[in-house]
Amino acid sequence: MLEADNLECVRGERRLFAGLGFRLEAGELLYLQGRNGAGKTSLLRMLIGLLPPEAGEIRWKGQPIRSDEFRADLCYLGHLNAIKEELTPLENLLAAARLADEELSEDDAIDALEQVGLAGREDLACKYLSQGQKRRVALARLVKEKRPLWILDEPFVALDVAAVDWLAGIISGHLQRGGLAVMTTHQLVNIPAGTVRELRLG
Amino acid sequence: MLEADNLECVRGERRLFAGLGFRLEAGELLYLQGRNGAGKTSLLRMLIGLLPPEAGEIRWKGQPIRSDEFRADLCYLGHLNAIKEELTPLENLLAAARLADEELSEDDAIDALEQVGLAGREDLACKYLSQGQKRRVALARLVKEKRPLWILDEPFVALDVAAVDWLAGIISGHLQRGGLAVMTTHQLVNIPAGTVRELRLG
Amino acid sequence: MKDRFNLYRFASPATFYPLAGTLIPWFVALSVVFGLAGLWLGMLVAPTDFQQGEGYRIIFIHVPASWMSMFIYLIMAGWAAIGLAFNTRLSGMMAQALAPTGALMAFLSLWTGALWGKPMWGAWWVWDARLTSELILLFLYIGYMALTAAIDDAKRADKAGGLLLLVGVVNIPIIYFSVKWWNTLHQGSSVNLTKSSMAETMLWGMLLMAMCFWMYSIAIALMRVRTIMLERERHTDWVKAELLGKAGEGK
Amino acid sequence: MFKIISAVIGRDLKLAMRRQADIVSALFFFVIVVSLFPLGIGPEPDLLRKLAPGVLWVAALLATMLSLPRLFADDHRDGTLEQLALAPHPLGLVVTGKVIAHWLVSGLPLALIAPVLGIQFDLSADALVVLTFAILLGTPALSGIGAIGAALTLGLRGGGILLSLLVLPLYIPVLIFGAGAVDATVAGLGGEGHLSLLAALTFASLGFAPWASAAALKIALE
Amino acid sequence: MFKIISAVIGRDLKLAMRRQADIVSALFFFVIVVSLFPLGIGPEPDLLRKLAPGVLWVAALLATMLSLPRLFADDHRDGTLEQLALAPHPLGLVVTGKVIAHWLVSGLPLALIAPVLGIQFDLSADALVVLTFAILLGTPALSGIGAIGAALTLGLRGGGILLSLLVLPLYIPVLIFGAGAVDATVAGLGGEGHLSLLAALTFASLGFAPWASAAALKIALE
Amino acid sequence: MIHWNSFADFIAMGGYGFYVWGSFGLTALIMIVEPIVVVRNRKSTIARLKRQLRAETRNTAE
Ligand code: HEM
Ligand SMILES: Nc1ncnc2c1ncn2[C@@H]1O[C@H](COP(=O)(O)OP(=O)(O)OP(=O)(O)O)[C@@H](O)[C@H]1O
Ligand SMILES: Nc1ncnc2c1ncn2[C@@H]1O[C@H](COP(=O)(O)OP(=O)(O)OP(=O)(O)O)[C@@H](O)[C@H]1O
Ligand SMILES: [Mg+2]
Ligand SMILES: [Mg+2]
Repeated sequence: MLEADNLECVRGERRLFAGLGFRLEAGELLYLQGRNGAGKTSLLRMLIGLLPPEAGEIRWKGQPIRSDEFRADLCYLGHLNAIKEELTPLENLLAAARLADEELSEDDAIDALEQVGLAGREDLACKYLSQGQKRRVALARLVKEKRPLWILDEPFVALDVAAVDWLAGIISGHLQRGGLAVMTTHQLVNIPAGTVRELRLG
Repeated sequence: MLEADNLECVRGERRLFAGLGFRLEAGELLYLQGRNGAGKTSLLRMLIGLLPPEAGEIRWKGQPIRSDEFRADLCYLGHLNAIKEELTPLENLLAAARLADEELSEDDAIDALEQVGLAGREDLACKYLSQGQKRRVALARLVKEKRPLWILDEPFVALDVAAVDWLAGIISGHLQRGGLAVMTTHQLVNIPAGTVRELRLG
Repeated sequence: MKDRFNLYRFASPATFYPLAGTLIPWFVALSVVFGLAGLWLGMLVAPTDFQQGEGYRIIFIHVPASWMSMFIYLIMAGWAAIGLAFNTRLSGMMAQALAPTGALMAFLSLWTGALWGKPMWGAWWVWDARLTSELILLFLYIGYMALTAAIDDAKRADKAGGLLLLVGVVNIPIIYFSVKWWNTLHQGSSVNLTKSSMAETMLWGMLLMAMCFWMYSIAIALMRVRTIMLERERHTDWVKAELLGKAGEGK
Repeated sequence: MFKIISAVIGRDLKLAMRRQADIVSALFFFVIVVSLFPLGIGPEPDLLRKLAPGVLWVAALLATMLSLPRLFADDHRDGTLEQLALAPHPLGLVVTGKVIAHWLVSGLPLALIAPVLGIQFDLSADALVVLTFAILLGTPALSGIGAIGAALTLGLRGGGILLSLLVLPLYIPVLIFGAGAVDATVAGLGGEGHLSLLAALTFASLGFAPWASAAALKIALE
Repeated sequence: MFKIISAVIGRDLKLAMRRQADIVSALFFFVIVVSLFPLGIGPEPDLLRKLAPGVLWVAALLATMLSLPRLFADDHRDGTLEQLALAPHPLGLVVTGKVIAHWLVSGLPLALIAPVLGIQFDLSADALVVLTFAILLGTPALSGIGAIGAALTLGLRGGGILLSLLVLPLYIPVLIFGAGAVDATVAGLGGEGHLSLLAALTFASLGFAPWASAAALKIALE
Repeated sequence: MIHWNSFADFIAMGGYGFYVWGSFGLTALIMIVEPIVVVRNRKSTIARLKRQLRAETRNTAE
């Protein structure tokens, strides 16, 4: 489904990697590894089409990725949480869904927030949340997410132990439903289901 | 050396904790634990004197902490890296030392940067560094740090495995030299030396 | 097909670099020749203007500089369009190489205009349509340079700068006409460019000086673009060869 | 298409309401700048009447411009912009929505308060009407052109002031026709010509600006 | 004490140099705003000559103000401000250094370019000299007062425009004495009185502002 | 053929000397300084790039 061919990444004057390629099929997780600065984030941004690669090509279902169809299949979660500090967790979830052209009912959203352990904080503006709670709001998107391709940049950062386990479960469920995922993390996390393939940079 | 008595923390309308107290002596590490939103960051900001507690008192060497002497003994490292994106790692280190009224020679600074694995990147503006590399620049301060009290808020975030080990070593060394440290982290980290005391919030 | 191939070949820095290197001396020489001829005609031979006295001789700089400042912006916008359409690396470099010269030309136009205005109109500056447009043009140049300088990544700087140039070039006619209209609506002309019927020598002197400015601008832009090329392409083999081989001898 | 645009407008307006300060302060900036002039120049009514259209328009330009840096910056900093760029519809539509929301928050209030300020400068009733219309017609162009500048300077340090460098020269036609409309009315010539030119500028820039801005945003996200 | 102040100045100036755009753009903002007025008001030299002091001063106020939001914001966002507040010396000294650096980057250049703009408005040589002096004397007060506003609005959304709301009213005395000095010279009355009042304002605000700002910063950090 | 009677006349430019020579002078200055700056810039760039290149080749050789 997701193929990368002969990718090359140059940041500034540094060639981070070259000749990188992989294939990822339904139900598979690509676990990107590498030391700090190896180019993991850069690779992810290439895969979502925001950073044009210096050379090489990326295909989704056999088509180049610069298309609306690809983006309709993609769910990306970066370093940044993409939540508005002024809005409450609930408003954030609903607004994000509307802007991404997805259907999400209020009940579903409340349900998702409960799952990420934010019950009782739906109506508090996000600026008052702790580091980890903000991350949880961002992750709440994944609860109802049906899109097949998930790309997650260090999703476990700032989460406590319980939340890490919960998220690992969510990713497993996605893989079991035939989804694909690409993920980086420096923490040791056990994804219970699905085929995990590793790719080491640098 | 560092004592807290009967501390109470109220954020917004929520009482995060109350009646919290501890004593920390030379060579000891206080390892703060607790789920997301338990109030760890809030407690640390009380300990450094930026957030006035709702009730209770904090003393350093028997004196209340709102004094220049306390701050001369304190080294705090927060969520944020406190580095300037336009400056190079080297310039950042030197400027930080000058502003904190510390002596730091250029050689020492270069040496510290080499230790955190940024050799060869001393002259690259920090905005080009990866997430983990930026964190390493912030941590480079600790290499030459002689102040007795270290307060570290999630110092291991964004670090790769090698860097986590290195930092654990640095903290051990500090404790062995008779320093004190207060730290939070959600990752499992093994600090090889010194007395580790745990405090669980929430 | 063949044309396309050629376009891409010359737009590639590796071929353009040596080509520019051989062309520069010619443009410098032409510029000097035209300049000397123009000065000789304009300063030594041309007669006094019966309305403006000798002061009119500023025209031999003022008009070429004004023309160049406008042409250079158009040329930069042209390069920007090529760059955004075909994604050629050369275009951004050329635009960046031209900008400082364009800004200097705009500045010279203002400076000489001001020095001309004082004796002719009794004021260093009036808010006339032409003058105002030229000032705005200078701002546009500076905006372009500030923007590209603020972006560190060369490729991104080229794209953003190109976009700005195109937006600017769409706006220049609008700005020009709006300013013109604004001015004529307001006041009867206290400012009158009394166009004396020009003596033939004057005309020739002015044209020669304009040629001199053209050649100068081309030469200096080529010089600048060669440096930019080395800087940007330093990881390519041709630059390494250039640096290890003959670089340093020629300019 | 309209669904997306209205989703963006809805969200941005909600954010503006939540911040409160936003709407009120653009307005107060406008009021304060306009009121500074009599202080700097002196109180002669004749002089002030002559200045009024120019001063009001320059203040409107500056007030609009001041709110521009945050048009995309907040979304950029917190990662929302990435998500918008990854949504399965053209980014230009999103920008259109944001431009409209920006105008509703920063342009429209100016038009509503302008007559009051005009009275302070002793403008005639006719002139006040034309002034209001002119600001109503011209400010959307300011938001549109401004969006291009905001997108180009996104993420650059010193962006706010760089932005003004890029945008103010492009605002000049709006300023000239806007102030011209009022001036012409005061002089008894009728401001219709200027007003229709303003309308033309606004339409052109609203059609063109969102797509240019979207291209600039993609560059900023690379 | 001077060690700390000079360390802060040194760092801030280095940052300004690194960003390049900063210095140049505050200046060009000034130039552009000043040039907008004739476009809004019309080119009659007599009218413009009367306006010149007011317009130049209002533009100087705005240019200074535009660069204020970033006075502490960058340090706040990246955590440096916390570190500065935790350093073992009074925060007021740090702020003093930052205010001086701010003036060097944003006030001084205005004073240097002001005579050129004065020429565009056809001011006399005397008036030009007084104008330059007035701006030289007045801008430090703008930086000082501005620092208080910047500290108070730190970290608030919509801070930029809220800031202008707080600061502009406080700038009014500077505006009045500054423009007054030039006006008095043009009218042949001599501007010394105004200039000495300006100097007094500047001294007072430089002595007072850093400590008020430091207090405000501590609140923002809580 | 030459229009001027004396060199002093030429310098005086019929009373407009300041304005005419001010224009020509600054233009000449700019047209001399600009190429010098460009050439200098080029030389220092080449020197820097050479240094970097040498450092690079040394590193890879090791
Ligand atoms: C700062 C002041 C001035 C500026 C910015 C300025 C700008 C310009 C520009 C942009 C042009 C080229 C326009 C075109 O070819 O259509 C031009 C041409 C010219 N200017 Fe100026 N000018 C200034 C002052 C003056 C003064 C004071 C005079 C004479 C009294 C003057 C006389 C001319 C003449 C004769 C031309 C050539 C006209 C033509 O070829 O159509 N300019 N100027
Ligand atoms: N303009 C530039 N000049 C030089 N190097 C650059 C430039 N931009 C980025 N880099 C380098 O590219 C790398 C960025 O990599 P990236 O952010 O993808 O790392 P990462 O693998 O995600 O690291 P981390 O684990 O720390 O998040 C860094 O080594 C950085 O130094
Ligand atoms: N104004 C407020 N109103 C209500 N609750 C607030 C307010 N400000 C902060 N809080 C709450 O205070 C807590 C902040 O805690 P803090 O940031 O100290 O958590 P933490 O233990 O550091 O968490 P993490 O592990 O996620 O970093 C959160 O639960 C947050 O919801
Ligand atoms: Mg990363
Ligand atoms: Mg925390």
